[in-house]
Amino acid sequence: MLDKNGIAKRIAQEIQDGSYVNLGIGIPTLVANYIPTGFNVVLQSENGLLGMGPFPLEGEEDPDLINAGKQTITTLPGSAVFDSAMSFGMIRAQKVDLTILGAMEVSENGDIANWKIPGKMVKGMGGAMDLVASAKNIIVAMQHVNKAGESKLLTQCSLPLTGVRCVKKIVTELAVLSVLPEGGFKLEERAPGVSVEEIKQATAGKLIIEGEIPEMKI
Amino acid sequence: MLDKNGIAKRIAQEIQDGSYVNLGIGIPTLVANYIPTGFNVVLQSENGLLGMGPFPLEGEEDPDLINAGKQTITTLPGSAVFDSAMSFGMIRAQKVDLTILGAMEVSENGDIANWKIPGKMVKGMGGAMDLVASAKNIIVAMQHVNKAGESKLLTQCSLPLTGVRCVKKIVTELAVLSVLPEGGFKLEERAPGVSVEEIKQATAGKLIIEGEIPEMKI
Amino acid sequence: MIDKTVKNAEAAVADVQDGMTIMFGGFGLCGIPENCINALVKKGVKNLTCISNNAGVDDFGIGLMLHQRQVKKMISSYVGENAEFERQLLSGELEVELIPQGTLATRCLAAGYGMPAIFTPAGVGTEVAEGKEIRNFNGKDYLMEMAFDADFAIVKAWKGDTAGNLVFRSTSRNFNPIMAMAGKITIAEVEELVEPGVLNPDHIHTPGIYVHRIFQGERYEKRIEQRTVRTQ
Amino acid sequence: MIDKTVKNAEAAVADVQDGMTIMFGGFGLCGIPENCINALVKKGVKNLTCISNNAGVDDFGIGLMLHQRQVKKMISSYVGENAEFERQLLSGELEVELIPQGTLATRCLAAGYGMPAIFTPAGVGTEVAEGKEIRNFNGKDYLMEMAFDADFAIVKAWKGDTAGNLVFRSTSRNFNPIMAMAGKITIAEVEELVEPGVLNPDHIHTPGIYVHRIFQGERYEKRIEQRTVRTQ
Repeated sequence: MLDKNGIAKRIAQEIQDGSYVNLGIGIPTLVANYIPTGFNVVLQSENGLLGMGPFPLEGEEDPDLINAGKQTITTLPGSAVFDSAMSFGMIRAQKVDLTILGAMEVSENGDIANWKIPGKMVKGMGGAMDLVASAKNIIVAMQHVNKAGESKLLTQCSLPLTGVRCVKKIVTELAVLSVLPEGGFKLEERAPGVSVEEIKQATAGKLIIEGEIPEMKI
Repeated sequence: MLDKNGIAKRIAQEIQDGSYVNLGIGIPTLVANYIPTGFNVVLQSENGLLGMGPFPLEGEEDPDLINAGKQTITTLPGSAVFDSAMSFGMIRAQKVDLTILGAMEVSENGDIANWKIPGKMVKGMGGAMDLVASAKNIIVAMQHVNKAGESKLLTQCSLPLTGVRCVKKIVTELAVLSVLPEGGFKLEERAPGVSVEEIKQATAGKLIIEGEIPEMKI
Repeated sequence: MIDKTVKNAEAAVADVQDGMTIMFGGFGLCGIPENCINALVKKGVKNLTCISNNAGVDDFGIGLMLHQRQVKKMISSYVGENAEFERQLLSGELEVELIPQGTLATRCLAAGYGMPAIFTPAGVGTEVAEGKEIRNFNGKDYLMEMAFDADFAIVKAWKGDTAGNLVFRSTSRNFNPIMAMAGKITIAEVEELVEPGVLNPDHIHTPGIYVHRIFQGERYEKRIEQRTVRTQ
Repeated sequence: MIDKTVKNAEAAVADVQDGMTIMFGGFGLCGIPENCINALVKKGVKNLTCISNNAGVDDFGIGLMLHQRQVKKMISSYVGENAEFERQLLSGELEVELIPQGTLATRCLAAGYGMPAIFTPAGVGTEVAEGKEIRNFNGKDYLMEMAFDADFAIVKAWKGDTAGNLVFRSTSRNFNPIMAMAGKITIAEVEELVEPGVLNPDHIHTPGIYVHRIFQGERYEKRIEQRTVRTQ
């Protein structure tokens, strides 16, 4: 079973050299730590920055320089700043190659719910609806089951949707799964020490298992 | 009767202090020479400049700095440069207070034709259709009659239109006329030495003459 | 050039009326018009509709106006980090319209560029699409979203000149330039107000034609919401 | 950063094919991609559809491609100052679509911002409106105009870095940044190519994500179309 950093590590393997990537808040943010050395990957922060650098050193924080999670960050040589309309313009025009974000639920046809729980205080969707509606490739980083032990990989989402038919791949503490165009979660890899049976147990939506399922290499 | 500079001079009286103005090619360009000293008027050039300055001195021409007529120009302290989308964005959003342009024909309901003569080589409308469709206030600078002696102030335009119901005022070598919301050219002023009768003769569209028509002061 | 300077924040917001719609630049607490917000709090105008990506925190930014119950409705993409906000929302005192961040940004752009509506795929198939026109282009569905119509836009820039030209610094740019274009009346507060000619025309983010009032703000706090550092 | 550099204009346009649609930045002869136009003339690709505000002059700019009969169709707002152009147009060899300049610009913006269509009042009530959807918003009619779909966008910037970030100089900016955003593949030629970090992130007009290939051009002629001077 993977911890949060393990999930981030596995997702980092999906990132291609020479690509532009938008990382959501939470586990996706950790992915930045595991991008292979030597890879030229440019991180887009939807509040208006391409080329997000690491957090600043103590004392070097700049209140005018934050990421979409409102954290203090730095720029890199070659960074560019732009306004919010251009930021979402480039997202909408599919110039960003990969979006990695968290989810509360994903359905077997690729729908995603990650912004609202009826009856609870709703903070808002931020840029998530724009990102999922436009990204060429979307990977979801999440726990396989919620705190109540219920599967988050469902036939249909029960929560209000963020986007429809958009998720391409899911990485959880148990497995890597791809969402098939015709519907269904195709089991691609097991987390170290996790059995196919455990993944079956934790997946409520249609799970497709073909042949031997390899263990992840992380 | 006015010459071209006279028309430009009379139009310059219409310009308000503190306004943003777009000047078309031809007579409108001359208007810049007659803006009252002390007036703060900012000229917009639709190729992407606010704060167009005078032509450069010999030897100071900059090929990267031209106006919409492709003439070399200068900037002024406080000028701003922008791309063509923003330029027409500010025109469309009616941030430009006044547009002054030439015309081949104007109709009594404010339609304007100034870009195409069927059967002749058509060079294009440039930014004219955008300007007339959006400007808050449009003044036309033109000759009252064409080279064949035919009136250019018509009941209906015979040439392909540039825009509909948009012209507010016309200044010709003979007169100043406003276009009434309900239709009709209302004669406001006569050019020096020009009689109402001469203006009547030269106007094919509905001409409205109320009371004594004063002579222009220029 | 046309001189757009006003004396201070109080003068800039003097004619803001109860019930108006106001855009506020900024993302989180980054690049917010601190001086004007404080002046609006002091002025006490009420029943405002605020268009702002976020709603500040309890004791800073738009949170200060919420605290005074000056806000009738928030139009935002994300409104966390604010307990008073939550209380007013749950009690029904405050109305909130949550819209996708890119839709928020593009509805500003549309207003500034004189486009009555734009098309975006954000929100298709979700509750955001309810009651909106859906249109298919090249096999993909888009929502038609309308340009904003705000009485005032209030933005914060790094530098500005008396002609209203604005330059923003780093990611404090965010919504500021597009809101500056979108207001019927646009107020800009700047950290440094300079004479025309000081700013390079090629570096200006917001041309002065979009700005109606400008002043040099004072005592910028520039609070950091999530101070995050690395150790070496 | 991702290195976008290619060796020269020939390498940049190597895969441009007959029949493609290409955008060219520039207004008149100001800010045109001289090196790439020359390379396309040398390459001899044919049946091109060119989206460009103007069509150059007889012996410079796109006029060089017209002279070689490489252009099937021009999409422009103004095409004067070109005798060969006129001859080909009148003889039916060349197809021309004239569209309002603001519509041209905004259809570029739409492509770069992923908006399938935009609304503009330009051309309502004229022959430009023929066959187009007209829609009324708040009592005013607008035409729905579609985003451009270009195989290549070829632009000229003043400075650029190897990550593809571009900075334009004065009014040679014009259509360049919006076309840079709009191409499926965008080629930028620059007067000066620098390393990442040299350009101030706040001064970049076109972020590198929009640029696929960049090179430092040579022997810029920068011809002036209407040299106009004042005497004192």
